[in-house]
Amino acid sequence: MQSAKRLLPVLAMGMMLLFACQPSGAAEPIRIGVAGPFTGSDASFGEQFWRGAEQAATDLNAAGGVLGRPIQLIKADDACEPKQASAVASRLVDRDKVVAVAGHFCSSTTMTASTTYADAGVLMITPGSTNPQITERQLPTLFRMCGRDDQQGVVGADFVVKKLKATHVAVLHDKTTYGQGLADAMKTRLHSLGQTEVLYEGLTRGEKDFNALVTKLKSIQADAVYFGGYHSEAGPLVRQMREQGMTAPLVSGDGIFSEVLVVSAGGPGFLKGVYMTFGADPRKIATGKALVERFRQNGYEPEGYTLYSYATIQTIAAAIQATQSQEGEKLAQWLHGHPVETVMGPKAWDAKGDLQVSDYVMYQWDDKGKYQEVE
Amino acid sequence: MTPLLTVHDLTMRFGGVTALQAVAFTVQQASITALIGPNGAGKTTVFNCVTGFYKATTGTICLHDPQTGTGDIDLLEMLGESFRLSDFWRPRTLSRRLFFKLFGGPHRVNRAGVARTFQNIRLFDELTVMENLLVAQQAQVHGGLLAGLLQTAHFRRKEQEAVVRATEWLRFFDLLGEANRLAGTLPYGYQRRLEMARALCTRPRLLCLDEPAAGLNPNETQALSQLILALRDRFGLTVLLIEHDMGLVMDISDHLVVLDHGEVIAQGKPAAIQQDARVLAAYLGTGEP
Amino acid sequence: MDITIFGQQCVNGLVLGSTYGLIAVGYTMVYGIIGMINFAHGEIYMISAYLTAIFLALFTTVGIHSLPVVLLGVLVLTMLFTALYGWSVERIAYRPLRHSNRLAPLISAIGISLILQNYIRISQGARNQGVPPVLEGVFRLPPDSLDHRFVQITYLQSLIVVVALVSMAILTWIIQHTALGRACRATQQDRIMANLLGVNTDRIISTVFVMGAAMAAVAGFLVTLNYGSFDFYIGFLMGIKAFTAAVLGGIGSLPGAMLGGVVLGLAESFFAGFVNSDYKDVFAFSLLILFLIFRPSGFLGVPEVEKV
Amino acid sequence: MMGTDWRAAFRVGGVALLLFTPLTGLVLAGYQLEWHWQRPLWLAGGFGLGYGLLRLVWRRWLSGAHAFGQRAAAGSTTDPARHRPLWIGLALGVALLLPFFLDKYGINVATLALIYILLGLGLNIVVGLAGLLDLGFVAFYAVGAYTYAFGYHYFGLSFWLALPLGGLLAACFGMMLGFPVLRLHGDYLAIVTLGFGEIIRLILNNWVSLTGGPNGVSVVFPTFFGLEFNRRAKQGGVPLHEFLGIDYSANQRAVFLYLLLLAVVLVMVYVVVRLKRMPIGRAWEALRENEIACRSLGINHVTVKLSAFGLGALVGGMGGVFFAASQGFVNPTSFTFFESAHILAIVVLGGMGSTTGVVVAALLLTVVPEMLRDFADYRVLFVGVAMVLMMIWRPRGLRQRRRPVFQVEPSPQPAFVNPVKKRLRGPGGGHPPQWGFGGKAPNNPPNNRSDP
Repeated sequence: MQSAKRLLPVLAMGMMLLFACQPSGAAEPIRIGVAGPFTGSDASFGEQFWRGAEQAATDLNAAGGVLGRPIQLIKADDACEPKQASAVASRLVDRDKVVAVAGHFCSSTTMTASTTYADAGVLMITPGSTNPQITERQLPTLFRMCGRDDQQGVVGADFVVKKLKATHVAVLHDKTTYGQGLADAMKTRLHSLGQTEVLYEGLTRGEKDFNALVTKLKSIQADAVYFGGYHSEAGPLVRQMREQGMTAPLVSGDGIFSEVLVVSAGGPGFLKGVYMTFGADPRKIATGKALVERFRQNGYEPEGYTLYSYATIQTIAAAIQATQSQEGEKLAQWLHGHPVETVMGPKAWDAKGDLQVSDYVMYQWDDKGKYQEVE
Repeated sequence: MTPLLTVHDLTMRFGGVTALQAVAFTVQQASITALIGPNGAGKTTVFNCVTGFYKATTGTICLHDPQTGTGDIDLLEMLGESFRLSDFWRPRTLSRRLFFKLFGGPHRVNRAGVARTFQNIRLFDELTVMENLLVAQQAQVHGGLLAGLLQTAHFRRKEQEAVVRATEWLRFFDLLGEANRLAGTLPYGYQRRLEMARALCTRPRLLCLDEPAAGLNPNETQALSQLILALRDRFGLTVLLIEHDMGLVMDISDHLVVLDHGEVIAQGKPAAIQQDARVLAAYLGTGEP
Repeated sequence: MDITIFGQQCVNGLVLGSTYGLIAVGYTMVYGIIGMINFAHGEIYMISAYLTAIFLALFTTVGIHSLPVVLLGVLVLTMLFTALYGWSVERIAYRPLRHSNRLAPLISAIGISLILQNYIRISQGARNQGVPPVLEGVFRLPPDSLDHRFVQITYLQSLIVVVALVSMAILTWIIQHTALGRACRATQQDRIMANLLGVNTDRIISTVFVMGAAMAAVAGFLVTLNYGSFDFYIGFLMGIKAFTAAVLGGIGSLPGAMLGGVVLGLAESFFAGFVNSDYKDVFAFSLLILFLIFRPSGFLGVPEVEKV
Repeated sequence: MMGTDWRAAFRVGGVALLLFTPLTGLVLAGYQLEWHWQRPLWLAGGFGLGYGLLRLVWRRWLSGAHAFGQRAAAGSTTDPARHRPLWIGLALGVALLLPFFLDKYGINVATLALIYILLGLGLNIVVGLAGLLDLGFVAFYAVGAYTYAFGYHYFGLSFWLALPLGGLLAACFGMMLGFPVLRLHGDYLAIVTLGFGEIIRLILNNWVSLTGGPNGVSVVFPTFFGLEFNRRAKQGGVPLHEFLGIDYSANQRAVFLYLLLLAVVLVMVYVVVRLKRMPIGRAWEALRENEIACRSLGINHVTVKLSAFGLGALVGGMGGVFFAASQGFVNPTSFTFFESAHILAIVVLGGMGSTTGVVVAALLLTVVPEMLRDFADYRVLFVGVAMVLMMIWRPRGLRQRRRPVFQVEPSPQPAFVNPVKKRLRGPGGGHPPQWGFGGKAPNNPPNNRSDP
């Protein structure tokens, strides 16, 4: 009993010491929000986001951090719902006091959340939202690490018309902000090339059976199919096309840029004749190779947006380092004027916050489940 | 003697089954009429037709106004009859039919002055006894939405009147002490009385009781017969009832209608019915092979 | 219009409808016996898709390659484990709420479906999963058409239709002709009375959940093999569609569920194929609403007689 | 006793092991498997142990709770209603002062909670009072939100006009849907409403030329009598902060919206509380209890149901307008079936028909998931677990609906009204007879609400 009484103050002292020590032990970290769909139907893209950002933070911290302070990432889940996005955005700004945000993923959530960040003057770089409208609003602190759908659509349409020599092009989309934006860009470009699409329709996200649509494609004798959407629908779609004996090429955008497409199509055998647009493969750029190896050692294939979000964190860190500032407006000003060397090569932005150089190229899948650039 | 209700040539078919075949009878003003008959004779079907829950296949059900002697109300029309070709050059009939098609139903029959109770008691269990009675006065109180929200004087007066009327009926049925209990928690006998009180709160001219004595003990049945008589004698109510308790029926009825296999086999004064050979046969079987 | 296109859309609809029907059985049985909508049923189907892939991979890892053995083994294992999930859902979300108001189990079932979805997302990852192609091959009519003018059905698709019909027949036979089925029907008619007559109604209700889950497992197995891929989110949409099918067919009726499924599948296929796939789902739901207004009891359901 | 507990725990652990082994122990990686044999063991052990402990604690608590319950019951006879004004006042004070102590995130969450309170109140009329199971309430919410969005986008409609208009339009939609389908009962109605909710969402998503499809529509923030909440006003307008001569802060607009919403919610709470004591509210509840009896009492079930449906939709529509205003952007992903389920969960969790319950449940279901944000990955899982546990713990919801009490004794003897005098001129007319069915009724005091 006596000993217990004596122990108590000692214990309390110890606890207080522990708490007191914690902040002074390391420099105040620089907080960066990572916002994306970590739950819900698009969680697979959120996973790519997080992996990339996490790796970037680890690497930067290992190299001594930014301004001598470590980077701390805050994970913010928006489940790809606009409502949650605006809640999460104000939480990042007000509670977590982040310096910058890497995110969001879905174009609709980026639209909602960006006003909050712009209001608070927080730098926001989206690694994956490609809908043109986002930067058309000219928010001063908003940047993109990826291209725009209209750029992608141009590359896609040119490819379909000039390389594939298709004359009956069917344009499909998945009725999401992203997919439909892409399909619209494709359609516009097709028209300016003097072609009219033979079909323009949407399919339902989350479904797996597109046989009826495929039969319809067959009946109108489409000789190329353009699909704006994600791999979870593109996979079954191309499989069912092949199963019904349709050999027409399927062309799509960055949403299917993932080896998961092999799994979602149910085998690599169905992927012959599938094309997609994406930035020049970051895994091939010299600076990225070592990083890719590191990812693979940890048992993770860095695809899709993984390296984009890595580059986003790098960019944010570079801007902070260069300006010695944590004010979003200053960071943004600097980014508008200076190129940044990232894992995906040098990147520079125009006045709207779009990348100055669109580096979309066409990739082709083979029946082994691999893809490479089309010459 | 003035008739209050005339049922004429009432036929009801469910699919291929004829439940009622040309049933006809009259209920006199301020009388007690009993519908009797063996199980499955079609008594409840007649009830459901009269109170508007079933739409009779053919026939007429007419409610007379004893005060004026005119202005008979066709209860069947209120349920929404199907359109006929001839309606289309008679806009008046057409619009009437359309109106009842859209807004008709048993509730219209009730508003015309016919109230009923149910064989298996149907109270609003989660509402208090008082609320049960207030719901029954809905059609009369029915203040505007705004009046209720702002609690205007008019609205409060109307509510108070409804409460007072409910209170009187509760007193009549000796339920005053239970006013704020949930109806579902009342003992069985109380529930029967509450259901009658609720029906009476709609201010009916014809009260239809479906086996009011079912499940009551002899004492309670005795008291019930006194109550029904009092309704007739003191308030001039007309009562139509279905009952299996022959003692009760013979004691209080002025007029009996005997149904068997969907047809009226006899009607008349209780004493006459007791002697009727066909009624005896229906109840006891003919005994002949 | 080309007759082969029409024929092909019929096949598409039939196949899709058969899967709807298999899942709809679970809804219709549970509804029939306890009068409640089992909102977690779609997730049970999703679980079965994962189990199928896992067991398929397991068999390959263990080194069993004989196709019939693998398929049968995977099917049986999937049905067993999915049934266990169905049983657990009943124990957790329904039995404790047996005597409360009607909506409480609805909410707990929605809770369960959130749990199952996220449990799978956390344990198996959010990415798309799949199975390698098995049983490839196709029947074509005419068999040697060169110009794409043919009607075809793959082996797997025909398997879906056949298995759906057979399992429906077995289930109907169980309900109609066995002691278990009799107990089910008795429980459906009057639970209290069945209980008084010595039927263990709790067990019957459990059994119904188990049977429904097993049928969902059959669907999950076939659909997974046929489409090759799935993710943790497939249960939601499939659940709503199958539920629609159950209502169309007359909720509470087993053959009705199958019929409703096929009708819905055909309607969707024809609408998507000949009208517009954008509005396919709008059409399906409008069909549902119109049907409910004009014939609430569905194709084969018994019309509810209003007892006064 | 202990023995059975641990046997049960063992059984639960065994079942859990079976359940978890294939799905957590074997993880798919492409077409291969990864083995995590320790995961199911931990999980099953945890479940078994947890269940056993829970049972033990439960038994302890239950035996103690008996005495506790009696004490509580004895205490409650001192009339719980006495402290009610105090509580309401306190809650009101907190609600009013809240925005001045919170940051913008806090206010946003509070605003969202208020929107859900509003939606909960609306659905409570339909489900809790009228007993019509509506699984597509989100449709009316969407109608409200899009009314404001379209109104602003196409006609330059202001928030102040959109608010009543959105409500009325939603009510019209409710009536339009209601008229044909309200003759259906119970679950069929639920299914039709579910279908309707989905149809509205799908049309909003597909009709791109009108609705912008998935791209959605931007919405302008409401003004305060023409004064804007921006740092710099558009085209000659005057921003509020300049007008008042105070510094600009991004919080101002959030606070403004919060207070406005609070006012609307308070009005709605009053309306709902009043409705329950009005003829129409009683008719709703009667209809929920027994539709046939209602019809036999002269109540037109279709119009009564329609009124409930319409009023519920009206409130839902207003919630939608506020939602659009607070988000600044609407697109169809905000109006999925899950949203309907969420609102329904609020109503059921709150205790059907209870206004206080709805308010508490809406707060719980909005604030708790936000607090769980730190658990990012497990957040929705926890929400699901909470829903199931809450239902098991309190299947009838947090609060039971309180019934109004009527004073009937002493009755105003002289002011006696003949119950039937309006239509009948019978003989009698004096006091009704005092005799009842044999046996004297237990003479409960009139304000004794109910005993079980």
